[in-house]
Amino acid sequence: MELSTFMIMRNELTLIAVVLVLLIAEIFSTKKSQGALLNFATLLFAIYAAIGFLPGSEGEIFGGMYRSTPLIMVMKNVLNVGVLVVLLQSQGWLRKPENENRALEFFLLTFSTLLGMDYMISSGDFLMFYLGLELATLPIAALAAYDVYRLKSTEAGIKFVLLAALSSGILLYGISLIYGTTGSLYYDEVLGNLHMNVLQIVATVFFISGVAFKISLVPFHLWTADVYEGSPTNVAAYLSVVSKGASVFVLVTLLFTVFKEMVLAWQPVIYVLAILTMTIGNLFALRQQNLQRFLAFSSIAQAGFILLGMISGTQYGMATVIYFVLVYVFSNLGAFGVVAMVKNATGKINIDDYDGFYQTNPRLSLVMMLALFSLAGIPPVAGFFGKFFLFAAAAGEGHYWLVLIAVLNTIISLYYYLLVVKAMFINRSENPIQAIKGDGLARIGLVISVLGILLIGFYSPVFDWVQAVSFGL
Amino acid sequence: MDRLSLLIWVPAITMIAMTLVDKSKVKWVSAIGAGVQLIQSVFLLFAFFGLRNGGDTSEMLFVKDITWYKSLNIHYTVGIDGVSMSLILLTSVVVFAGVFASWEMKDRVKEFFITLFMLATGVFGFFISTDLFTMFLFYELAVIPMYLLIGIWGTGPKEYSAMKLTLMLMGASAFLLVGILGIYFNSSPDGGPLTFNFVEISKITIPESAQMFFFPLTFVGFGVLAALYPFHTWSPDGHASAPTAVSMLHAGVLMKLGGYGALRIAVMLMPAAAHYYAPVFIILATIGAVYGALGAIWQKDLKYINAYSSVSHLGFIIFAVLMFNQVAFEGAVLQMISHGFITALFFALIGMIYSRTHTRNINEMGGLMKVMPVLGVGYFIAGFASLGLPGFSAFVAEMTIFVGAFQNNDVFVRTATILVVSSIVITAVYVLRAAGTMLYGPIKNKEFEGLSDARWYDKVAVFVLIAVIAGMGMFPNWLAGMIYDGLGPMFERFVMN
Amino acid sequence: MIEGIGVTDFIVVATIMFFVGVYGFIVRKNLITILMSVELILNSVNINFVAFNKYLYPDLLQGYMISLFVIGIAAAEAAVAIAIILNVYRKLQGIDVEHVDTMKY
Amino acid sequence: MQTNFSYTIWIPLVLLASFLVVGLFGDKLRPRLSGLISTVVILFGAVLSYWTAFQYFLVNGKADGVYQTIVAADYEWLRFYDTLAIKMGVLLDPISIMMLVVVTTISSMVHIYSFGYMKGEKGFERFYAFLSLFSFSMIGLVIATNLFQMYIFWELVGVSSFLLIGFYYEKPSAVAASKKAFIVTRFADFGFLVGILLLSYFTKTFDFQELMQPDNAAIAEMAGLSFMGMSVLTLALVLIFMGGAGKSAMFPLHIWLPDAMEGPTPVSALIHAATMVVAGVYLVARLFGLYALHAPDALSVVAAVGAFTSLFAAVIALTQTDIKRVLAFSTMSQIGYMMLALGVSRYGGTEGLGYTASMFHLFTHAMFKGLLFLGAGAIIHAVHSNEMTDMGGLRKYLPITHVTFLIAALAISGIPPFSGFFSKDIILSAAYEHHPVYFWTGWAVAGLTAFYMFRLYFSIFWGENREYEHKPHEAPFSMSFALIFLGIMSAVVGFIPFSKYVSSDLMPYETHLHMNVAVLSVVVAVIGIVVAAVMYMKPGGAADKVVKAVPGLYKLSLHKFYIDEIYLFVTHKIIFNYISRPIAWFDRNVVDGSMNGMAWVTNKVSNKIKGLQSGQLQQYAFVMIAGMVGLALFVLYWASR
Repeated sequence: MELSTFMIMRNELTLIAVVLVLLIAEIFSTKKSQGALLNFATLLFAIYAAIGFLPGSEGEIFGGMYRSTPLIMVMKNVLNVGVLVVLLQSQGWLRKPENENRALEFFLLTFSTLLGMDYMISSGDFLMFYLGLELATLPIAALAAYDVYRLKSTEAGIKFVLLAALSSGILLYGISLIYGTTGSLYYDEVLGNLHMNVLQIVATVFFISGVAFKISLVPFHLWTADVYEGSPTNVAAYLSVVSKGASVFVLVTLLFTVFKEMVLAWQPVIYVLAILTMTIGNLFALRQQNLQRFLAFSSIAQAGFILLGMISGTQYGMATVIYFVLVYVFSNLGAFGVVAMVKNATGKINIDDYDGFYQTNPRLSLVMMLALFSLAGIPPVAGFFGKFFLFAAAAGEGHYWLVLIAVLNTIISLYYYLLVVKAMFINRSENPIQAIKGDGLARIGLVISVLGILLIGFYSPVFDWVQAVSFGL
Repeated sequence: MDRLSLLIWVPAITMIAMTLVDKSKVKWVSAIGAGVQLIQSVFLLFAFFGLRNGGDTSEMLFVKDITWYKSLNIHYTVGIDGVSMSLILLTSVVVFAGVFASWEMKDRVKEFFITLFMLATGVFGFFISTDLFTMFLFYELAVIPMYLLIGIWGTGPKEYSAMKLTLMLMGASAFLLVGILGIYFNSSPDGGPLTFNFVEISKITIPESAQMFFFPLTFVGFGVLAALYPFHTWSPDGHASAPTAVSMLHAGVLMKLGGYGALRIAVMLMPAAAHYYAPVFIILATIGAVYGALGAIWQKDLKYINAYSSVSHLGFIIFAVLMFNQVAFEGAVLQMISHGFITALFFALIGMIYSRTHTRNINEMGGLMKVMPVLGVGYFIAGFASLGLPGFSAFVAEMTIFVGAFQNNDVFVRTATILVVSSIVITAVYVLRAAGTMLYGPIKNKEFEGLSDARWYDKVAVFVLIAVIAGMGMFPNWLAGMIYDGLGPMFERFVMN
Repeated sequence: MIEGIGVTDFIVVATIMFFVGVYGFIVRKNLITILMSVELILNSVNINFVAFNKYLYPDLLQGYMISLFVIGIAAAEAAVAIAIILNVYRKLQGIDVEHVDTMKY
Repeated sequence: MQTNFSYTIWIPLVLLASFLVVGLFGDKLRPRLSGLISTVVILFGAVLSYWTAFQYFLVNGKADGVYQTIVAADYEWLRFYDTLAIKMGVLLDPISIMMLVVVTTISSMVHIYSFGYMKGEKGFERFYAFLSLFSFSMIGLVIATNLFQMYIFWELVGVSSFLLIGFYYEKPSAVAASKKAFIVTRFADFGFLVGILLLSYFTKTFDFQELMQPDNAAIAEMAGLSFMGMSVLTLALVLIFMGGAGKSAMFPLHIWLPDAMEGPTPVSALIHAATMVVAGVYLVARLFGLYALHAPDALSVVAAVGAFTSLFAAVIALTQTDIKRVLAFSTMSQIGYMMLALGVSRYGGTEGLGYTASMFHLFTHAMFKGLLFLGAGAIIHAVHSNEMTDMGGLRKYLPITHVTFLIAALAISGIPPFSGFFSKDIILSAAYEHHPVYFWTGWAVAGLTAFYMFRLYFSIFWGENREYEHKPHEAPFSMSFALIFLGIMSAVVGFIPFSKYVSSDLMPYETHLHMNVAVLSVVVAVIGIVVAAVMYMKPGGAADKVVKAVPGLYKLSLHKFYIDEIYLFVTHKIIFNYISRPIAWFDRNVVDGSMNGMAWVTNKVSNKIKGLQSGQLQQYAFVMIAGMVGLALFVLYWASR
């Protein structure tokens, strides 16, 4: 193997290096140096994320099992940014006394899942894909059950791990049928052998179902709310943006490449899933009180909107999907960041608790409002552009009815986002949440989110950049 | 920076300036911002006439075009013609008056004015855009601050009203979004590049089948904002709960976005479907005009009276938009402007009266003319203007609409026209009933005897609005001519398509 | 290759196993049993892979390879799951799945 | 050489300026100064009008023996499209100049009179501002060059009337009356407006001169088009007449006029007797060419309405006790006369006798009715009551008022040589030539008029001598000056040879007294006066006995035939209660309810499906598997379609 091969896998290798360095560092760390270690880990990751933006090389290695393209690099960078923001936001939580000894575990587990996602995205055959997927899934179960003292956290862990296992069973079954009908696990070879026969259609549905679990599309979404609610807030944030984003990337790439010939099979599936996901997600979000659960359903509904871009099957459609995920990362992390900050400081998590939030924490409530508006798709924040482009992608292929259903759904979603805004700005409270002074890193995290929310929409080169690397059916 | 974008930048900079200054100075900053905007609009008007008289016959003036999103061919394109010019003037006057009408605001002043200017930014942006995407963006930008403005600073069942208003308007914009996308994807039937620029789109013919699907969506989408029956119910509650300046801006300006869009986008771009669906919407508009007026008779709350009156008068606009001739279109625009001023004046006065009497129920008031003559006279002027008295703007607008509507020699349309005309009689009934009960007669409530009349800032708001209403009513020809000429190129294509 | 038994037979068996696993997952109350049902599902997939490889594409080893990985990962999965199940036991003094429902609606 | 009449534009403009100055700065000026400004301005207007009349009628208004229609100014005010625009201008022809003279004369007198009458009232300057506004609007109306200008000022006089009726705004009855006046006339104007729109749609013009073109093809087309049994032109003209009927208080749109007496008395004199209420007559006269040449059916409507109203109002006037109301019904009756005269007239030469008659009567009526009202004002000023039952024997206290009132009463009763005799005589002779029914109606009304006028006269100035709380005193000079001036006018204007100046086709012609008609009418008038004298001159006359003899009729007349009650029933009971109120309810509950209902349903559904998220791991798994299988089946079905 030459050096250039390593360069192709640069991203993963660096990340592995980071993980190893941290493992070694932990051996030498004392209780006192724990804080410094966390800072060091964050810094390392930031450096790693920055390296990701350097121009990388394209190519395939391991006989095509692993490959790297500009598109894949873009996707990985999006995820890296998301993880970085999550890390920044989690510092306050990790430095709490009860997490003292295990703080670095969070980093290691997170990095492992990220590594898995990177492999999943870069995969060139189903074996690699499956390995990446599992690597990205199993540590999450551990993360979800991170708060070992809380029953809810444990419950989240058990629900996640068992259902994830079930879904990977389904996925594998789908893969096995594909293997049986095409004789290969390599994408390139599979591609030529898919012909829309019954087994392949069933396999496609199984495969999509398996991935849909990760994206939490209805009816594979049921774990989402419970797991988000039970997990530590920052883990829920991680789940909702990075894990979901990676799965969306994989789904869109695979549907547009491997399952190209199956378009007539997967389009109706996505169509139905989109409608179900948007509607059910919204209907459930309507009546939530717990903000983490609320954001869970909101993220389900958002996933439904993302499918609109996929359904178009055009290059533009793929670009809108990636772009929307990018926007969504910032918006959702903005919201989660505030929720996490409040929860860590006061333990309050219900919407009612936020009554009068603006009186005591004007800046945080502004961040929250911007994030929610972005999620709701209201101009001038980025979410508006993201949604508009998604809808345009679907409308461009003539799916006007679907778009109509989607926009009506945005109205429902607007309603519940406004409920939170109302609590913060309009309602008055006897004892509002006290003024919270978050730690510096968390604030940097929020600032990054806000900048993303505000600027991505107006700065059109971002979209052009995404579109340049996308492709259509 | 080009001239039109300044219209967005001035409110935006004012917003930033407001965040920086002390709470007590915020209203001065906003007054300066609104004043600069007003002066700017007037200069723009002169520049506009300068170019037109200089022989510049291009449809849009001061055009500035920046490519924004290449993939969807989205541009930031601004440009104005006579129609949008007149609406810009309307907006800047109403914003100016609105700032002075909310001079007594005490609660979270800074936030209030910032949100108010956000709304204004959206409206200005809407009127100068010639790109459907940016237009839609500004449209939503103008709608969403309403939620906060009503929810935070409103009165009565404000949360409910704010939510209803926001959801209904955003629901409308949902339809609109689909409509706009439909227009965009059909904007080049010959296979050329698609475009969001509605001036360009109006030059081609959108395939008829597409028109049939997208016209109702677009028209209803804009229509809801223009209180199209039966989607008007957000308006009474919303107006009743909103603080003064917000009611002014909302009824005065924001609702005109609906009329403007219905005319400029829905009807102009999809004439065939417009003709096809016209009877349905004419019936709805006629119902709106008469029903709103009849509904107003029974109301006791001043704001409800005015809200129903707005439903009625905006029914005129929608009606005129469906008459498909240049005079009626001109009348529609004139009515937008006229109603904008008049209803803003109404709401300003109602707010001022309410802040003194703490009631808006006309039956609890009486004889107020004696204690607050300036406000009383102002209310009467607003009332007379509203019922279409010559010398005030509404007369000009309504007559133009009627003359235009009468050009349709068709029994159905004519019957509808006569019904619409009849609503001006009903208008007289409720206007005089409200004004008479409230202002005339003996003073009913002893506590009202010591109330003060208008203060200087109240007078600024009231006098500015009365001046424009009377000015437009007495010398309508330049404005009407400007609008008529502005509609010319559009209308030519409308007839051809 | 085994005389008289075709690849379809394997698929049928695997599919039955898959759904038996699913059935077990859905009806058994004990968390460990549920975990075992998952193993059943994964093993049905393994049967599929191995049978396809053996019968249809005997020249390549992809099916075998993936089934090895599946077995490995299943083990890892079981490890994580059992760790969490232990935690559940500590909290609830039991591992009945029906009691793990504090979060709902 | 043609005189340049363009200065006439200043007549309305100075009045407008006076309104603006007094209206805007009146509260800063001394009240009397405001009054003075208005008065000087209206006198200036009167002088200009007289000069115009002199120039036009006596110097060079004629060309080849025909009066010219002169457009002294015409500015485009609002353009609709290239050929259709609203213009503002000055049209001079015999009737407009005559109206100018009438309006400025009466208005000047009222201005002067009000110095005394309104002295010390709160809102003195407001009163004068409104008077200026009214004068401006009325003049704008009479000099209109086109229908739309007329409509514009028509509305403006309506609003001035509203403002002046409601001048005592703290008095609920005045407020109600002003509202009623405005809304009823507004309703009538709705017809006017639709008529204008209809007319202009066909003719593409609002301009009077173009409309009157004898060879106007569009008019002919309209006359030929038939809609619901009449020609479109007739329809349009009847609608326009509806506007006129509203303003001129013709049956059944008359209900506002009696109530309008709530306004200050000078206002009643100016607006509700002499000028504004005859605007309807003027409107029909303005469009007389159209009515007479193309739509005789519409003219029949005018005649019928006029005749009926004159009789109807006269009957009501018999029993009213409020002196201003008696005069109000008398005004209605007299305007009915004018309408009748127009209705029976035809176009051209002596055929157009009715036209001349109507204008003549308008002119004389303005003088004597203005005088009557001002006299009534002087009486009310002295007695502080409107009720004639509170009066009696006032001739001793108010000599000037007495004499001038008598002159006016004689004039209105048609006793020679007072002015009313001459105008009434030609009206009756025109009616006589048209149809005997109209003639005998007119004749009967003449008798009734004489009766109720002298009933009024005798009750006030004769009858029983009362003790008054404050000793009644004669009005101040400003008031008596106006009385005397108008008294002289009422006595002499009848001698003006009107047909020399005003005719339907602008060509002067000669009229002569129609001897039979004159005798008949004088006889009936004298009978009326004698009967009134018998009943009311002495205290305890025969009045009560008559009332007892016909109680039903008396009651019907006293309650104005219950027309008000019918209106009240229709508006308040039917429109407000059974239309408006249900609409308000419907809007809140059905329309709004359905919008709220959508939200409610959404929430309900959300609540119903919450069981899906039961928290049970195994249910989740089941849903997943079921969903997957369902999707697979769906896609298989879909793909095999």
